[in-house]
Amino acid sequence: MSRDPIFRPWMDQLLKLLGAGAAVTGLYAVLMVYFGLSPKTLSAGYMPQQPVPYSHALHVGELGLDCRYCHTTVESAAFAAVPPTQTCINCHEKIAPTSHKLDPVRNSFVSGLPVQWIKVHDLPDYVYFNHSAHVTRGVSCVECHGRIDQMEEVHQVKPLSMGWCLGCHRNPASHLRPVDRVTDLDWGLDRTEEEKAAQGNEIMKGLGLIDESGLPTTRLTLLTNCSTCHR
Amino acid sequence: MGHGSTIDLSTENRTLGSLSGKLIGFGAVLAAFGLVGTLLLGMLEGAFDEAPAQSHESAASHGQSDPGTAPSAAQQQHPAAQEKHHEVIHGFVTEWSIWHPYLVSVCFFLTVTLGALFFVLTHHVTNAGWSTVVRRIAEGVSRNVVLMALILIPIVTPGPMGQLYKWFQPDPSDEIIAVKASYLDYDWFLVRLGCYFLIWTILAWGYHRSSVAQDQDGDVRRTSRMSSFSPLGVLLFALSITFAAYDLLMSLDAHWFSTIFGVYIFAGSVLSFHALLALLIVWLQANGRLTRAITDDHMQDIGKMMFAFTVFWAYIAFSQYMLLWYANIPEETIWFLRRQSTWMWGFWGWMLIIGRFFVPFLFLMSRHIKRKRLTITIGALWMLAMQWADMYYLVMPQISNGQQFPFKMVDVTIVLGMAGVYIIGLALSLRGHSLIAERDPRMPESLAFENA
Amino acid sequence: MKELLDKLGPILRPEFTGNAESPEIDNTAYSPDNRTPLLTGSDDNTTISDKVCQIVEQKPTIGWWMFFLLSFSVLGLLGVFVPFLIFWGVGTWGVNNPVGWGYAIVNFVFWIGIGHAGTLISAILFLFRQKWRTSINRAAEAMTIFAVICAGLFPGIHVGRAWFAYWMFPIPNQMELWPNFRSPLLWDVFAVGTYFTVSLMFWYMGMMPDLATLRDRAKHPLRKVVYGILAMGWTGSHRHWHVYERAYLLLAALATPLVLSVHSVVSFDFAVSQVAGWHSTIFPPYFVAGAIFSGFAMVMTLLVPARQFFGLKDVITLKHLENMNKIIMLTGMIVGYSYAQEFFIAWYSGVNVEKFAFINRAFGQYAWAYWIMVSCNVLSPQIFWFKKMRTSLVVMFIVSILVNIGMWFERFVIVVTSLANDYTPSAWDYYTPKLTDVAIMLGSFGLFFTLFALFCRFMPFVAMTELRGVLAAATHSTSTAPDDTSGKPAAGS
Amino acid sequence: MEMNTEMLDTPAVETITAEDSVDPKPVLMLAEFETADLLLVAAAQVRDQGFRLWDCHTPYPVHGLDGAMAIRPTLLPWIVLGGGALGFCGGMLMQGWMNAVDYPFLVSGKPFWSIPASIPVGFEMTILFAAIGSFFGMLLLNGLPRLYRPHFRSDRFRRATSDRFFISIDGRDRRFDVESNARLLGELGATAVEVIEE
Repeated sequence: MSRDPIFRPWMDQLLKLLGAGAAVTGLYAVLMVYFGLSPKTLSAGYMPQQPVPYSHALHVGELGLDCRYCHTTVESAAFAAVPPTQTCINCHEKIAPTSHKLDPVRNSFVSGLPVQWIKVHDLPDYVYFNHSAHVTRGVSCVECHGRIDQMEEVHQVKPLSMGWCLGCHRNPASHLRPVDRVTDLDWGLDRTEEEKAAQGNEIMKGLGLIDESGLPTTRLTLLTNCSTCHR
Repeated sequence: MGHGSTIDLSTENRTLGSLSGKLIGFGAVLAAFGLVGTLLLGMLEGAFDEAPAQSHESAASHGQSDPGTAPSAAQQQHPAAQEKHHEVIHGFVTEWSIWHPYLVSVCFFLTVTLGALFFVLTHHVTNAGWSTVVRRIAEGVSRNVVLMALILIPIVTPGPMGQLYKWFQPDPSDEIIAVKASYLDYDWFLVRLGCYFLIWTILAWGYHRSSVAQDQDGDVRRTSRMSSFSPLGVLLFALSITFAAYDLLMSLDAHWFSTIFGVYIFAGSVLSFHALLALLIVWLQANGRLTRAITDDHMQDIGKMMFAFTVFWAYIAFSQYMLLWYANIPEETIWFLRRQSTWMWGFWGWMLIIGRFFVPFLFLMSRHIKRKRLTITIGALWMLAMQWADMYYLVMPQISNGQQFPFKMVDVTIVLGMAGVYIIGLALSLRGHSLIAERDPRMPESLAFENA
Repeated sequence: MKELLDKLGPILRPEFTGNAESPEIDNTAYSPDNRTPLLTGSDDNTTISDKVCQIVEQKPTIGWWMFFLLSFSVLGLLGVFVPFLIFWGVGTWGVNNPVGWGYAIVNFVFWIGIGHAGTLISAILFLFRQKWRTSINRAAEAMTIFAVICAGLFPGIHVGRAWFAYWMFPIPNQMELWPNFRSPLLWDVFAVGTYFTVSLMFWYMGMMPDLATLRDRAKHPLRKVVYGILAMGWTGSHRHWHVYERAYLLLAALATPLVLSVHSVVSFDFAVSQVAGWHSTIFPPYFVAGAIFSGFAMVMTLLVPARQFFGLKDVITLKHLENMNKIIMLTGMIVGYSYAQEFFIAWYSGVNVEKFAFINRAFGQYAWAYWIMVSCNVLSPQIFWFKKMRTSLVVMFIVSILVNIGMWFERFVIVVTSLANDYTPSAWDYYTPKLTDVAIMLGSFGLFFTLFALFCRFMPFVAMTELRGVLAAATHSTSTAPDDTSGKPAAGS
Repeated sequence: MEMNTEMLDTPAVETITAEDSVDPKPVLMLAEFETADLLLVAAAQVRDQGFRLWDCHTPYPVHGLDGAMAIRPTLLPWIVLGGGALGFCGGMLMQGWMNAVDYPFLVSGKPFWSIPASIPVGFEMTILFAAIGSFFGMLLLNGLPRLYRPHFRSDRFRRATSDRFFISIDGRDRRFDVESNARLLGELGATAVEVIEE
């Protein structure tokens, strides 16, 4: 007595292919999640359109304004203040007083309501980041924000992910510079890695992160403590 | 392979017979050797010198410790002082006496004996079939509880009690012992021990007697009766072994407590009995007893039980260590810290971890090991040695807060001597009747047992 | 529900084809010299297949639909309240400042505990050659899987940000951060994950030959395809059986320490802490015994009606139920032993907070919960000392429900009383669950029973293969064996 | 085929041919037996005839068939042992590397790498990998999963998973021969003999 088998011989070959396909798909999905959902992909390059086409390249790069002229609280507070409209008006009362591009600024000055700038470098609420703690210890603006002085429009360069933060917190030496050079975004670009490390180590000694013999101190371990950033 | 139910028990050499005399003789020699050795070596090692007076210590503690401060708090605040006057501040640290190795030895043989009792009870609870051929041997071993009661008597006299158990004469300033004074009370302690031994004796002798009587009358109702009483027996056994473990071993450090302690002693007890059972079977069969009734298949099951209880012991021991280690509460961790305070005690702990778990775990995994007489003998001897090492680990570090490793030759001679006495007890218990529960209704099933 | 079923029986139950509905036969008589047969009735390999497969092959009855729809609508609570919880956060729960662990962890531990009976039956009883497991292991294993699914729900949602649940696993990520392996909560992830995986493999492997039976009996093309895929091409080849049996034995040997470890690890969540009433060294074996206790009770709750409903009274006989009752009684007493040890040692320790924790449990604000726990868990199984009670369906069903309740309250008592009255009296507060707590708990029961209803409907409810082995062993002694190589003796069946 | 008188009881050989096959060749011979006992005797005979690629099919594992078929012990325990060892070492190394090397951070005063705290996860990984080795090792050694088997062309063979016992001889066996094999199996008590052609 015969019966008709519901599956055919060739389907077993298909089964092998399906198995291999499932394995590949699984791997693909994992890699997609790992790379696709990473802040490197999702956040870096973020460039919202601002209400005013303010050019850092012009103001900082060409005209040579210091960062701290506008972001006044950066050395003393956790938050790097976005300048009030008055700061803009200081110059733009005289310079380009009729430019339509500056309409929102003048409107703001008249009405007293702030310009609706859009925050580019936005950390999650559970991250405690203190600008003054970094800036006054020799971490330059450029380390996190990139060459703002060359940007027509500000965009996020670094991923600002936790792993990226840790990269520096674990091994700060080559990211440090003399405190008075912090806002010079084009300073020391020609230094070699060895020079950076040597210079950084001296600064770390000064900060008490490593001792005279170059061994890490307890202070250094605090840089990677959970509660340093998650308070 | 299959041997079917074809073994005719009547052709089997199934009484101890002349072996009983040999066993008694060997036991007597061993006991005498142990006694003489203990006396001689004890003399040499100063074991019988006047024990350090308890009164001296309590007087010292009177003078030095502030009655207003709880001792544990004092430890916390003055680690240096604790180091220097540990015997003063700890209400639970003793000096070496001959009774310490004696207690180790008593506990070793007592746990093995209780394991036998548990074996008998549990095989009635579960109506087990495979074990019927070996149950009589377990019944014989379990009757030795009476002997163990006799051996224990010297310890519970006031002198040795004072040297072993600090709660016997606590420092008046010891508030922790004062809290539990109503439990750790000498009279009450004696009453409790009496109850435990009464329970054990009634169970062991009752089951043995009923089983032997069945050899004569073949009454299957005996099996029913034993079976229906066994759940209550297990209940009584569980409670009595737990509190016996608290009383005899845990209260050596009257400050320390662990809810799993009774289970820990139970695990080692059942494990070591299965080792002794395997040894007895190998020895009996080497002397031509029960050579066909007990097969490789039965040995394999005994080996499996050894394996299972090896894992169970490790599980219980790990649970206790892990929970105390993790929570890191001083009054609890002191017990283990004491056992890690010198490298020798640290080594002893590792020896238990490796020797009592990893080695037998790997060794007993293979079925061939469990079935071969030589290998199972090695395994069983090893497990018994480890049970002794475990009891040693529970008792001896109490001496001088674990600061010394108090090994003396009498540790060995006492065990040997007691083993001699124990063997005599075994011979008396096993002789005069069959070594196998001849007319047990499950005998055919057990004889035909095949370990798939 | 049982009485209702009895009344509506003829309408609700399947109509049994082939062999009529099995009668209730008392095979629990104890006789030391003659082991009573496990299976009553006169089934052979053919009728066993018919009997078990017809549950799956028949059209679903009204009774099944009612049970399924009722469970499914309760499951709907999860559909409503889990999104609600995720949207609004755990503030919608009743947890407050001292009692930071509430229903979520209580339900988690409860369901994990329920999930212990299946693997115990399938693995430990297998190793102990307890053949009575064969009639009940399939349903119990299925129940294990579903209970672990219910348990897994709670850690997933209890942290509030459910979409970050993957943080529990050691997956490389942009935070360059790894889980903290020194935390017992992470051990839970590994223990429960392993337990689920191994139980699933064990269950599926046991089902493969039975799925092949269903495949070979299937009439409908869809069934042919689905069971054909699920059976994986099983032909009953003995070369396959040879490897299969070894694999099954090894899985059982692996699952045995695993089942002990899982609830031990769950107990570590509590016992490694310094919270009075939680930090007790007996917790691991005590939790394991409690888990087996509650798991068996749940198996009983499910099987007593199911065997009536599906006409399996001569497959899942009174003897099976009696044996389970004995285990319920044994584990109940181990639990009682642990309660007693905790109380004694709390007093013996001389530690005031320990003493307070236990006196507070028994006589404090939550005394009502404590005494529900004690009376359900310790007292109610004592009725099983009497054989008449052990073999009474009504009594065992009621006791099983009581034990389920009692074991839920055990977790409630442990979690809540110790936290509500901790070291800081000024912070003490009373814990009251809110609607979300209760709804999600009920929803998890809906999930459990829905999955179980689907299992009854689509999977072989009883391990037919193993029953055939038991039948072969039972009948073998009477048949004339051709040579010595065949089979095990009749003993033990 | 013509049968002599002493084989009158022997069932006729039925040939089952796949409809879609161009050049049908016998790939499998199936013989049905009523009981496990008959199968055991028959299997021992088939073994003694020197067949290699043959098998028994039973609705439950029949004890004694291992011997009757001369099946050698399986490799599976070694796969499981390997899985367990891999799981244990992998689990321990994973914890040590992740918590003590790659990102050491201090939690509740525990050492970065502490053995007691690593045991639960190490244990679970041991069991997990050993169990995976057992399950997938079984599938691997048995060449499963398969969707199609020539056996499934036989209607009788449906009962192999319920209440009948079969011996199958693979067409690739060097002693495979439709006539002589069918006669042998018939003499051994087969109630039906079928040849599957593809």
